[in-house]
Amino acid sequence: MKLIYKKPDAITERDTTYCPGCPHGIAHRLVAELLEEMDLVKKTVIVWPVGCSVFGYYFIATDAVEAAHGRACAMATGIKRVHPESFVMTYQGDGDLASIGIAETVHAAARGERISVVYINNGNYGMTGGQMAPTTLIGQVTTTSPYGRKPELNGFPMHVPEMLAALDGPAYIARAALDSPQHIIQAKKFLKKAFTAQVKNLGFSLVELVSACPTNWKMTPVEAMERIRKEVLPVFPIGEFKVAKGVE
Amino acid sequence: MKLIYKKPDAITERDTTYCPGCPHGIAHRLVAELLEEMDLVKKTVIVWPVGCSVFGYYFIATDAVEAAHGRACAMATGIKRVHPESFVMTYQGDGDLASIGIAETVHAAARGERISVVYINNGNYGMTGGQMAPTTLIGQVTTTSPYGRKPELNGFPMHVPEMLAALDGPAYIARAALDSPQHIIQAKKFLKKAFTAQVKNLGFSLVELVSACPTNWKMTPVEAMERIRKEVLPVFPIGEFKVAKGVE
Amino acid sequence: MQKGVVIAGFGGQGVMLAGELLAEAGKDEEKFVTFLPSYGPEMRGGTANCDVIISDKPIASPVIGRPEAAIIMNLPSLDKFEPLMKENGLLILNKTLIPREVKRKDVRVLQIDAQTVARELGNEKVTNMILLGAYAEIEKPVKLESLKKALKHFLTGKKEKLIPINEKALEKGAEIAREFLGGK
Amino acid sequence: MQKGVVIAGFGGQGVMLAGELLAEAGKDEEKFVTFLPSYGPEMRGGTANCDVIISDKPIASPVIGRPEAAIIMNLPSLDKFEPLMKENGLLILNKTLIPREVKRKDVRVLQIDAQTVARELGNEKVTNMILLGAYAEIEKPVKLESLKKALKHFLTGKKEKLIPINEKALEKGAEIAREFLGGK
Amino acid sequence: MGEKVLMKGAEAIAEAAIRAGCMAFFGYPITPQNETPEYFSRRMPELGRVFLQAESEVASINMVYGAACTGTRVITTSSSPGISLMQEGFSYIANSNVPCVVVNAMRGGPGLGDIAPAQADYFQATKGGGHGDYHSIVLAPHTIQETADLMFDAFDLADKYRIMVVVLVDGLMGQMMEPVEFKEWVDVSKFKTPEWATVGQGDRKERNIITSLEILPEGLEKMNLALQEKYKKIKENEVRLEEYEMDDAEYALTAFGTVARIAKTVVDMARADGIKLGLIRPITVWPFPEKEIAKRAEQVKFFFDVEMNEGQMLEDVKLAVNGKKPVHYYGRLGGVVPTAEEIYGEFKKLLGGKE
Amino acid sequence: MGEKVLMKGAEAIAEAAIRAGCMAFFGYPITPQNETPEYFSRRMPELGRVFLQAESEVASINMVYGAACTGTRVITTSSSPGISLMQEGFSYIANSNVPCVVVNAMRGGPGLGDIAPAQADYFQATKGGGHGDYHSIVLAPHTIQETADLMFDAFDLADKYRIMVVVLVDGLMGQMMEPVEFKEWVDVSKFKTPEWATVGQGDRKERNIITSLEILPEGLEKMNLALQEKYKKIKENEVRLEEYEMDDAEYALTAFGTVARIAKTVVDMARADGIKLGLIRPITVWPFPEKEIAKRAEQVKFFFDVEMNEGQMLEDVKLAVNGKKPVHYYGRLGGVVPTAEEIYGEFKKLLGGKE
Amino acid sequence: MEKKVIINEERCKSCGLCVSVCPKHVLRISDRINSKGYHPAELFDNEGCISCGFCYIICPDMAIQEVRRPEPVKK
Amino acid sequence: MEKKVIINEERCKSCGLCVSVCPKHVLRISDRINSKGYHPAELFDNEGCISCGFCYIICPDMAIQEVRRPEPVKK
Ligand SMILES: Cc1ncc(C[n+]2csc(CCOP(=O)(O)OP(=O)(O)O)c2C)c(N)n1
Ligand SMILES: Cc1ncc(C[n+]2csc(CCOP(=O)(O)OP(=O)(O)O)c2C)c(N)n1
Ligand code: SF4
Ligand code: SF4
Ligand code: SF4
Ligand code: SF4
Ligand code: SF4
Ligand code: SF4
Ligand SMILES: [Mg+2]
Ligand SMILES: [Mg+2]
Repeated sequence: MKLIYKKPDAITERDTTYCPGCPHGIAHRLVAELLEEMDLVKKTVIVWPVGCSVFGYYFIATDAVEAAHGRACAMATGIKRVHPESFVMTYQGDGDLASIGIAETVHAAARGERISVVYINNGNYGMTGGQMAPTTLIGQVTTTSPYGRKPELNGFPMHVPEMLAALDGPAYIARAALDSPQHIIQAKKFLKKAFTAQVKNLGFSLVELVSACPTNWKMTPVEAMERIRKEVLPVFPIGEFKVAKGVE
Repeated sequence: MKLIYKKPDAITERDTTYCPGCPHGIAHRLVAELLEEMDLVKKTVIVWPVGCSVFGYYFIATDAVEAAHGRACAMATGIKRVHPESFVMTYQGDGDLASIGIAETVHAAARGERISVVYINNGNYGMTGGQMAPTTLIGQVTTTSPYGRKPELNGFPMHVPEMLAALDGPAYIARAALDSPQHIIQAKKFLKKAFTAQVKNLGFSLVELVSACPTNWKMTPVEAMERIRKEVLPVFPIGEFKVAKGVE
Repeated sequence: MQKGVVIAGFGGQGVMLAGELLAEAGKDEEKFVTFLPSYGPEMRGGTANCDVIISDKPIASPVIGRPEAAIIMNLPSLDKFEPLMKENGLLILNKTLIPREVKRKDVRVLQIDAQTVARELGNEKVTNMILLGAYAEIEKPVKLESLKKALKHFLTGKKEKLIPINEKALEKGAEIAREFLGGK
Repeated sequence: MQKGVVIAGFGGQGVMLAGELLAEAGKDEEKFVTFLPSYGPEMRGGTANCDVIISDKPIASPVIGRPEAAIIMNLPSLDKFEPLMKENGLLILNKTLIPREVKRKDVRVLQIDAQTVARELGNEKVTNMILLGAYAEIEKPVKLESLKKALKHFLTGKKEKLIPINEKALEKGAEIAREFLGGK
Repeated sequence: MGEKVLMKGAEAIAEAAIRAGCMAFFGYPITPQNETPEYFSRRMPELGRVFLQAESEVASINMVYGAACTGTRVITTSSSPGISLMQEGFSYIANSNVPCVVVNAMRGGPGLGDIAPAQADYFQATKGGGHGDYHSIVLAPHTIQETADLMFDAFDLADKYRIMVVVLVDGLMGQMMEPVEFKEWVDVSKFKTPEWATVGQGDRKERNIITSLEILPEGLEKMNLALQEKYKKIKENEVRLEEYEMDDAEYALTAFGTVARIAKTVVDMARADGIKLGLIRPITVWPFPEKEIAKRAEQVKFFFDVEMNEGQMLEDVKLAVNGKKPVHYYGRLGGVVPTAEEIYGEFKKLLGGKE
Repeated sequence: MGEKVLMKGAEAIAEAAIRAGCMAFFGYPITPQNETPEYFSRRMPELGRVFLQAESEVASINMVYGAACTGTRVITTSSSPGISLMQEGFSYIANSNVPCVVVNAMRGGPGLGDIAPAQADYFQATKGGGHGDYHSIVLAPHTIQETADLMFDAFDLADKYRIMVVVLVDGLMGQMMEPVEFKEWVDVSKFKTPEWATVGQGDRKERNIITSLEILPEGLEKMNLALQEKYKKIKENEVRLEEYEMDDAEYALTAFGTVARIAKTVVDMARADGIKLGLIRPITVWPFPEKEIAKRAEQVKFFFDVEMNEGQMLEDVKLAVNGKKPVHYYGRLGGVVPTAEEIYGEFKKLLGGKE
Repeated sequence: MEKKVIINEERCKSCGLCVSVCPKHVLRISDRINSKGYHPAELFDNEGCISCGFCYIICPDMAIQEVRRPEPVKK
Repeated sequence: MEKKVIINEERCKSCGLCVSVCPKHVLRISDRINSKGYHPAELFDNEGCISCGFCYIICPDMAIQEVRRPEPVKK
């Protein structure tokens, strides 16, 4: 029999700390597979800020640093500038990147910083118990929007890739989803382009991965994946928003 | 003889602290005129953050608070939320708004905060002696880009209105220029729409005013105005990027 | 009188509810009470436990370093708390999920196949109440009645209909405890 | 020997250059020197001044609270520093921009129509050097020669060609000072 | 007062603040105090008051700063790392003389640390973690009841002195449930916009400007002296402490917050053994009860300071004692809460021999 | 050493750092130290090193944190409000045990204050303005020459202890020009990536993880104890101070930085009058020269602490003196620099009568 | 026949995602219980599995350790 | 005739912007010097001024205090 798929070696033996069915694990596997396939594992430093994936360094076997909440892009900038040979990426939640860390994100993008950002949009703050995030949908109930997110009070869901695409620094900006095998396969392709952008020194790259938080959404994992398709993707459509020449 | 123009009363008798020919004064006058024309002077709180215009409250006669560098939109949010009857605006430089304050700006915009932002793009940090700003043009020499801004090191000039236009919260977003009487007249029209957006409770509004810094550009005021036309406006074109219904 | 108990298990096993219920019952009896939840090192999907103290006097620390009693609902929790138990302390175990025996010889152990019993009662989710009922019966920090009364605080609205089965579970636990005490 | 002087005027009048030149000359003479610039309350377009101290011994504070000498290039600076002058201190004024008389009677005053003199020399911008030359001649913190030598530090590249006129201005100032001293 | 309810400290803080007339909350989630913003998010809209989740702690404190400039009762709550991000804002607020309340539910540090209770932000809170010479009033309750009560005082003091009041608790106080009885609601319909507030000039004769800027050193020195004058007044009038079994004490424990409640048990244990131990518990850690401790320095043989940090309040105790008596110290770090037995054991070691 | 050049303190800092092997600068402009980043922006690219103007101070310190994780000599420089924004980052860096250098050219506060020299960030720098129990080594030079020299030590100490070193100067030191002679260039070609650095695993056997997170309180306590162990070692080995005319002194001035240089003149004035005054000048304000001051407490009649703040180092002096002798204090606020005459006048008041 | 899908039962958290995406419906949640209290997924019809890998692709816990395909029989 | 353009000479900073935008070239920088050392702008040809207000609009220092237009003579 031919081996078609196999847990990548860059994924450690340690059990993840994620809730059952949490797509964080899927994103981890995609990253690990790509680092292996692109022969980057030994060159990589991953910046893990706070969020459910704060312990990510236990699961993906590369050098790693842990950033303060929201500051992953700044920390990655610091590493990459003094050590341009390293492959430097961040793995950030939507609270981390889009709320407290938006300044660092926008500026790393505007500078065209040679880093790659994996951005997990699960529509809330998973780790701290399901508070509203900038990506929370209108009407969605969270622990800090108990009456549903209201645009007149909380504004509208934030579209980070669309916003960053208005800048000149990024080489690759895209959004993918983790809800189905088809979308996950596509997500991997997008991530590969993002990593390629850095390897080829083309500029900043970011892939938003539309994810789920079954625990705080109070759904089964299967229901959560369905919600992505039915409710989230219409607001956060999959697509590539910026593709520099050379990112193939 | 008929009086056509007259220094607005909302401009105090105090001499400004600006360098000769600095357009900050022009922007002040436009704001003061509009506040008078729209009968807002007595309802207004202006948030003045740090920058050459840090003493703005000496020149425009309204209630005022002084914000920490970059935090004007947050402070304005605090005021407006607890005192929605007040007309709350910020007056920010490009260092203040686009660099250190970009998070507060993006989020006030995303929330559709009912505040109006006057954003002075003079391509550098005037107050601190002419350092590079996010808006500094490629090749431009500043005290921290002594060899000219290089995209591979410092990234590209940041287009704030274009970026914010990708959000759903703003009701009015535009860019005008202060280099000529014609453009200044247009700038006033844009500002009026921005203020109207707040008065009509439609959402966040921002007008970028392309300005000059003759002192740090090391030019005469007249040369500086010419540079705006020749070099700056091609990179930062005048226009309206978002106009909600009801902002007329 | 001061009684402290640690309740520990997976998130989702009703550890916190059991603890809060006990605390609420203590409060209703006008005692001093503290309830202190703590979530394991794994933020998500890991173990959770809480410390409940019920006392006649003001309570100094709500932290139970060395438990005199513990309700243990899964194996990792047993691994964690067994060595911490005070001598002669009481360990009430959810045998269904704890395949191993207790190693210490200087503690009292009551093993209940609680999850099975709960399933038999009609709802696996009341496992916690069976164990809590047993604990209350043995250590008597509060009356069983107070626990039942306190259920009304927590099971409101749609959940109100769950009160009877929870009451039954508390009673069932107490019954098992009485057998255990009798059997000694 | 310790000599301190305040140089004050509008931004753009060459206040800082005059101060730095003096400090550089002091350094070249192997003296202890401090130069401390300060910008007025108005960040922009306001007044600027600097404190220069030249000494045989280490200098404690580079701040001159009460000047023993001051080169004053505009009216607001006179308003500011006149009351602060030490008794018998030396005020050297740029008369061209200072329409009023000095009120204090306990200070020495040298008024020079420096801007006019500078214009006559061929460049209004050397006003500062005329005043500095006068100061150096009277108080002798450094030799005039050292000032001239130090010019080379500052006027390099395209500005090198300005050295002669600056030297001339220093000399002219010294000359005026000698007249003043003689006239006393 | 009403009925006793069993409540998490983090929620009791919110409920008490609301009853005390807090009209606006701006903040950002962080463990171990998420229940506070969450509670506000439910209750404030019901009351027509403001709840806003800010984009960060930096934004939160500047929103608070803005709201405070209107004279509105306003609060933010956070935990250690979040509080560190607010330091610039604290400094601005101090020199602007605007009132607000900040709760810090301290957790283990430094850095990300853990989410367990700690007291290692004492220096930050009392000496000024931000730049410049400033102080906030810092209240350190030791039970949930006291926390709920002090929330009222926090707002009153803030308004009285136009100052920031910090309620310094820890993760344990935030997460623990205890029965609590709330004071009566403050009648917010009686609140008036103060004369100094910046809400638009309206009919006021002069316009108001709130600023921490004064570019002339002499002017800024005056502002600083005015601040110091205010601090002096607060030191004279607002020091609070609890002395437990101190009347005849030969030894004094010093502790605040969570450790203080444990220390009470230690005192009881010692008394049961016939040892005359007492406890001095500062309730205001700034202003610190210097005089009171100095007085006790005449009486006791030594002080024994216990904290969940590396000895921070210890310095204030030493400064107050000023060498008159020995001051010993015991502490646990990183979120470990000492037990009464442990502290008593350490105390007995100090007594010598016996243990 | 080379030739003497007349240089602004702010530029001397940059030049000295560069010679000391600083490979990267990340920072954000702020008066009164803009000349430092500006100088770096000219020189670093020439040397193939990194200069990056960050979007804010929050970003700066986190860039520094990142670069420090690679074991690269890295610096940021700022002034009071900017430093306040870095407090969370400082705390993370402390518990991550990575080396870096930070310069704070203090200005008048609190809040926006002014751009004049001040020393009111002493507490922030020495007691930890961020959360948690941590310290940085804090160097307080008093001349530009000393500043230039200490920049070398700053980087060496940072690397030796894997710690943040703060160079605490003020606006006056930043803006003033004095002649300065620089030490020889450090040979950066000899720098090696340390074993612990996170630059990609490469051939290393184990991968490296740099984190300040340890979710188990017991584990975090261990991390804290390791930190405290390090601090102890530093306290034992790295205390530096200058004693000026202290051998036979009957009175001791205590002062740091700018005030200390003025204090030297005060000592000279007193000596000229036949009064035996000396000066104790801590060069490391953390670790503070406690023992040395305690020793002098046996000798002098009283201490007279002078600062440009409301009495911050004063507390450390008092803690060291521990009640043995009176400690008096005089200070100016908000950016006002006291003169030697003024300080001497105050001192003579303390002597009694005569003035 | 060798199993086409190898499941590490100790890693499985019983989330059911693999079951939900299997186009051939040959996966299910088993009755067994692992040490963390989860009922791991199992391949109950090896024959029916087409080795598409969807289960692997969506498994968030890398519990689907391997997926294999029978070598095509040479004609 | 009354001046069409009233310049507050004390406020003027001699920037020359008004001069540069005047379509009729009736403004210039004067020889006078104000208390801050600036040579204020002046309207040297009141007649020629068309009261367009450009000078007012661009003056950053509100030194152009007023601009007036002669009332049209009724026919
Ligand atoms: C300065 C600071 N503020 C707040 C927190 C608390 N905190 C930790 S993670 C987090 C948000 C996590 O949400 P997200 O980034 O969306 O990641 P997720 O858990 O959803 O994957 C917050 C608010 C913190 N650690 N530090
Ligand atoms: C936290 C903080 N960082 C830096 C500064 C210093 N600073 C004051 S204003 C300013 C930038 C001003 O530039 P801009 O906002 O563009 O205004 P302009 O002066 O150009 O009008 C800076 C960096 C500060 N006051 N506070
Ligand atoms: S809380 Fe949500 S995001 Fe976090 S691990 Fe659980 S499911 Fe995933
Ligand atoms: S420095 Fe530039 S922006 Fe500032 S007042 Fe002068 S010209 Fe205007
Ligand atoms: S490989 Fe495909 S067919 Fe086989 S079990 Fe997995 S999902 Fe089902
Ligand atoms: S997807 Fe993975 S974790 Fe989920 S049930 Fe299937 S094998 Fe188990
Ligand atoms: S109003 Fe018009 S024409 Fe008259 S002076 Fe001004 S710019 Fe010139
Ligand atoms: S534009 Fe105004 S300030 Fe400039 S020269 Fe004309 S009148 Fe004077
Ligand atoms: Mg999230
Ligand atoms: Mg600017």
